[in-house]
Amino acid sequence: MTMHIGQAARRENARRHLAGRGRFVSDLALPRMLHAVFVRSPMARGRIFEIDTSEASACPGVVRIFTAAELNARCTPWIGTLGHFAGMQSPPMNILAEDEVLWTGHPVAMVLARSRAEAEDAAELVMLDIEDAEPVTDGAAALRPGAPLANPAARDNLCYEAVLETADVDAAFAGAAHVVEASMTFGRHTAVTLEPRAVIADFDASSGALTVHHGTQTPYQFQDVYSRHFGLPEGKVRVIAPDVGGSFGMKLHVYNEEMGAVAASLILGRPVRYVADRLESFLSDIHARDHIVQGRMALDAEGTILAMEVNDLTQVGAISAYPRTSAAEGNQVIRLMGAPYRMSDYRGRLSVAFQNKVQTSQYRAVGHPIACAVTEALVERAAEATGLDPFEIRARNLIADDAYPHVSATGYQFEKLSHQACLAKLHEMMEPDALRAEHASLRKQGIYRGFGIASFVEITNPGAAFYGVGGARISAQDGAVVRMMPSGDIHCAISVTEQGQGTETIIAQVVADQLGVTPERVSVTTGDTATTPSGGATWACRGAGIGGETALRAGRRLRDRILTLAGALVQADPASLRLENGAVVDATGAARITLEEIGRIATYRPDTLPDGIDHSLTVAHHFAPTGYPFDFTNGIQGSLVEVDVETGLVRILKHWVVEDCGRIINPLLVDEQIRGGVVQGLGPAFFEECQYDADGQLTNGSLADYLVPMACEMPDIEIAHIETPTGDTILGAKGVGEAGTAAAGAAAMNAVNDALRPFGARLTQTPMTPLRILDALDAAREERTDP
Amino acid sequence: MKLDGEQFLNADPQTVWTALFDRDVLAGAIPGCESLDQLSATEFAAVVKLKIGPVSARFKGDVELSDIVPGQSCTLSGKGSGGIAGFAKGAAQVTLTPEAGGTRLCYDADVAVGGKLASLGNRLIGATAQKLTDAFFANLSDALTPPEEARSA
Amino acid sequence: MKHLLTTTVNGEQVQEAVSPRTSLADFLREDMGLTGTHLGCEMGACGACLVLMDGAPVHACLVLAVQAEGCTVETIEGLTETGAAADLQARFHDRNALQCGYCTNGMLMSAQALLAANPDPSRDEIRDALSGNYCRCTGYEAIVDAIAATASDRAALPETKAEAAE
Amino acid sequence: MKLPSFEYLRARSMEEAWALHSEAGGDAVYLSGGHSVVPSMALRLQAPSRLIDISQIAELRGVSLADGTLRIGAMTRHAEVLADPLIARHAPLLSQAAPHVAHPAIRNRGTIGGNLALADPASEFPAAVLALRAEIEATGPEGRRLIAADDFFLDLYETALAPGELLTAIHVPLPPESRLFGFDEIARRRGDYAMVGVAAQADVAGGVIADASVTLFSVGFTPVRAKAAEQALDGAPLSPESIARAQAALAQNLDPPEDPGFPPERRLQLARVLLGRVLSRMEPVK
Repeated sequence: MTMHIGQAARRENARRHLAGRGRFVSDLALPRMLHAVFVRSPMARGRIFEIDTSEASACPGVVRIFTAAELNARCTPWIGTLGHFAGMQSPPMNILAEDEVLWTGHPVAMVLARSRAEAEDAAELVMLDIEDAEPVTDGAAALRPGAPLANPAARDNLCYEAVLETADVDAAFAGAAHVVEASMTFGRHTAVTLEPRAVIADFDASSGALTVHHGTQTPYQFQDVYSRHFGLPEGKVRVIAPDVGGSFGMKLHVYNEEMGAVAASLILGRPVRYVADRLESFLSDIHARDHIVQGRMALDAEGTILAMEVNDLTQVGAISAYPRTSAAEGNQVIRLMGAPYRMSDYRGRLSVAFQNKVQTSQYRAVGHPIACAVTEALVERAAEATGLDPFEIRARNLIADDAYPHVSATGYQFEKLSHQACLAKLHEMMEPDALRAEHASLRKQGIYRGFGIASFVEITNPGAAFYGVGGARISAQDGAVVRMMPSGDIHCAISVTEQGQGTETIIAQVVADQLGVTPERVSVTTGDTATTPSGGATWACRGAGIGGETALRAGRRLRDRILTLAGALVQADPASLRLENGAVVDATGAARITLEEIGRIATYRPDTLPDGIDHSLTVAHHFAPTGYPFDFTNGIQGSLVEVDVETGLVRILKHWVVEDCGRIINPLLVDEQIRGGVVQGLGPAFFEECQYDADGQLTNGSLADYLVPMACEMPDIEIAHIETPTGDTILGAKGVGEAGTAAAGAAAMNAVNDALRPFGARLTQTPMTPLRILDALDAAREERTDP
Repeated sequence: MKLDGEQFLNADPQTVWTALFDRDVLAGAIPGCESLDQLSATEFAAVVKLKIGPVSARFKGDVELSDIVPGQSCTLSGKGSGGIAGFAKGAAQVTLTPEAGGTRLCYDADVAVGGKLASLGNRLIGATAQKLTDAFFANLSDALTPPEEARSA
Repeated sequence: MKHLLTTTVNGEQVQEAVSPRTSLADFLREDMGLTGTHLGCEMGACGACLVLMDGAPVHACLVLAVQAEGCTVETIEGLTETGAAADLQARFHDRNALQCGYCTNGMLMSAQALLAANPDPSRDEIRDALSGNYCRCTGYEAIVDAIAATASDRAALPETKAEAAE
Repeated sequence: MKLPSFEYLRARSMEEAWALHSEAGGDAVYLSGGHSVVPSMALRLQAPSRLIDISQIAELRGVSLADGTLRIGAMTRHAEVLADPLIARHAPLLSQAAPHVAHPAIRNRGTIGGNLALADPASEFPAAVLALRAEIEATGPEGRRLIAADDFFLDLYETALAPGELLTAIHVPLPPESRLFGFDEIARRRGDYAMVGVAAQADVAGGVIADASVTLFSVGFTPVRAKAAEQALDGAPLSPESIARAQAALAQNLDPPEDPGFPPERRLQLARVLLGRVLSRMEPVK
């Protein structure tokens, strides 16, 4: 029988998008719907004296203008801390700024009108009297004693700090033959989903029911948030996430504006729509990264890595995001350092600082690109210091493929990874010797090319160890309801959600194989708290590994139910039967009864079944990962670039990825997840940066000025796989969503530095802009002429 | 953003100094000034309308002279709110030095914009600030140049 | 004051009173219910709102509805109904050249215009034609592949060859 | 991001356009392609009370040859500039500049007249018409006048157009056979505003340069004629040495303003690099 797991099935739900039949929240219009526009602070830090809404209130179409006093009263504040981050602080956050504004873009008033245009007309006339104060923009300065407070409700500017260390770090450095160091800066960037954040909150006072159409990854989380913060019974809150125009972690955080839309709908009893425009997105969507890291690595004379030590300063905005916090990324950075390598000692220090900028939080590949870039820059320097080839030094230090289970120096438990096999495969794909020869000859013509590689470990399939242990109400389990229709067709309602990754497709493939049907006969419903069971949904690479396993187990329970029924109907031992090609077959492979016939009998003629037999063709199953706290995956990437040393422009010529995400359910979708992820790694490496001036003003807050990677600048990406299934589940699948993003920037930086090696120049800051490249070249020139 | 420059003015330092504190001269020198009300010897309330290419905004704010060393130096600062477009502020330290036939005016300015102007105007913020600063001191120079000389120049 | 706009949308003549400030994109989405035209930036930088206006792709967010007076406008819904881009849509589907689907409308419009003007584009020419179309999900390669495959398909069709020879 | 309210009027003739403009007392904007006006209004950076659509005025259309000049109507869209054979033959700098102007869909609507009237200092066409030594045809109630490109771009977004006057066409003198042309720009991404750009032409007969015309854009308040560089080229053979002298001379005409993102000295450095590349790759009309 054909197995559908492992097949490159196309996405059924892509057809709607290709026909222009997508259903995004931003497409939806409800009767009596009002449009919300927020009036925002133009300054990063200040005290509100007066908000004058009188002129604005008189504008045509305006229904209501809220300020903090009225709107905030409807909603309890939220606090972005986690219990397992000891000592962490974050002041409470409300929908609208009350006395203090904390970042440029902080909402201070909410205008509701019959159309977005009329709401914007009125917002222009809301008069703000805000006395500006000196903002805190530099995280390092913020942590010095006596620094002004970014958030006056906080004790100080230290949101969280942590140290992770083994016993013998200092001894390892003291006894090292080589110590290499790097100071690196990783710019702030943001998700820039093509569909901005969108919500329509619809409170029906007659029934007390709140329905929120919400472009989010995590509908169940928001059902809980809205229920608790607005004092509504959970059963009266329904969250529907239809098609979502990109998310990447950005659309699972709690934002002032969505909370505002719900509060306004509760007060007014009408649907309230808020769709961020692009300028608002830059000022309110979470930003990501913004790290300054000092790292060093100790090696023995043979080039064996002995130890690493890093300090990470994460700069997060004026509050910590809710409910996942803004400290989780730094926490992950210091734990993923050196992860691919055999290394016995390690010290990582993390400081998370408040500042008057947009809050940062989890975005695709949380912490991975930072840890990977620092580690791989150090490995590259170690290769130089020891005279080893970049492939050779990695071959010597990557954890051996037969050395599992392995516990990293930072305490992560790896079940089984395949670094060495990936390295060998990448070598075969890249042919580095040929590249080197070509580069040497091109250099004679003044053309500077370089390649770089970067190994990585990716965290996927997190259990409750991620957030649950810290007290956050973020589900670590997922649920599926699988049922057979009278026709024998299958339906699966599942808690993992779809933002285009292909969740629904892989769930159909998994369920199909359990029930012996083709995926075309399996329809899948996601994204609605009223019609699907509760679960964690799609984030941190849970869709395939946890969602897939949930579907598999639910499917097997339905299979068993069907076989029991079939056994009764065809007078056979259910254990001798199995499902194949839409029918029940016996040990000889002969079809005994079709699914359709079972469906017909169980639905329309249950009276013909033996007494007491369970004829319900619906099963529910919930699954939470057990065993390892996370399923780690691994891989390696290579990047080939050409640097124009006169202009600082870089052409990315080619990118390679070898990846091991365990059992591959759908290679077509896996490869495109990797490619998309790579581009989200290359974007921040070369282009993307939220630029702030010293006054805390975002100076490139539009799509004309914030440079996202576009088709002309991105390379073709060659992908290969090693498949090491996890033994923790039947399915064996791990996640793949973060893999591309995790190491693309690190490989690219090593490639740029390889190209610049003849000049002795080195980049240590992302994005690697033309200006930074020219500065690095000048610095190297000065160093040589001025010893 | 830091801007500095200097301008030779065809008048003695005392005349220049007096002009800097003269409402009419200031109103004529501030680019796009629609109104300037004197609140005290050193404080003014201003309405300024600026149109630079595709951007047009009306700012309401104040202009102030401080750090006064009579006849020699002062700080000329201003800030204005342009409503939803954002705000602009700046301070210029101005020093006057007598020179043959007139006065050398040196300025050292720091200007900033906020809100939408900051997030959208980055590409041309430097050029705009320079243009407006140049225009202010050129207008001041014109005001101090006797009309007949201006005509013959 | 509203203007009476007369225009042809997906082959149907429509007359609607529109406010001058209404963009073509908002007119199509809100007045015509053609929500396949997406808004990503409303300033001509992302390409999600491309429609064909008198046959050429334009940003519906940068065109006022009143400027479409007397024009023909085709949206993704129209292209789908006529089948004019069916092969391109099929190749996008085969190659998984879309994930969230929000950019897809614009990608198809750019691709359709490119292939009409240049039936045998190189990969660089395809990327150049997409230079104003932002996609956050795919990494672009699959989109380039899908367009290249459509070009090959069309070149292999005898009638297209004949047309090209004319 | 929705536009504020305004009055929209469609002018059928220039006379009607001027009248509608004058009636609005300075608070009207002409709308041709609308690709600068519409987004800036959507961003609420400007709110004119009246937009006058001039796209239906016949005199603004068409590309033609007459009396030794090429006349390009103001309503010629960027995509038409890119494809027009007369422009390719007689004003190749415009054809070379066009692919750098934003993206294909923008080029389908944006017009060359609108682009020149906006006078964005980072824009390609202003530099190209300056290098081509073109004349801008402006027409107002007082009549028609031709303004040398050198006298047209006055300051940041400021041109010699009088209020209400319409930019009706661009007149380009026909080049001699011996003329070489070069255009390029350095941009972060395809279609982005250039970090620096160069448009250049020169007559090279008998190996000697005459009549060099070198302009740079995205380096100041307006497109900038690099007159010292032109002088360094005129009378010299087109060689690495003369190019190096032209590069060195750039500083005499270029004084890029302060920019928080890109220091003036770096811009000058890039301008020199690009000038060297453009001059060494100049080509005759194909």
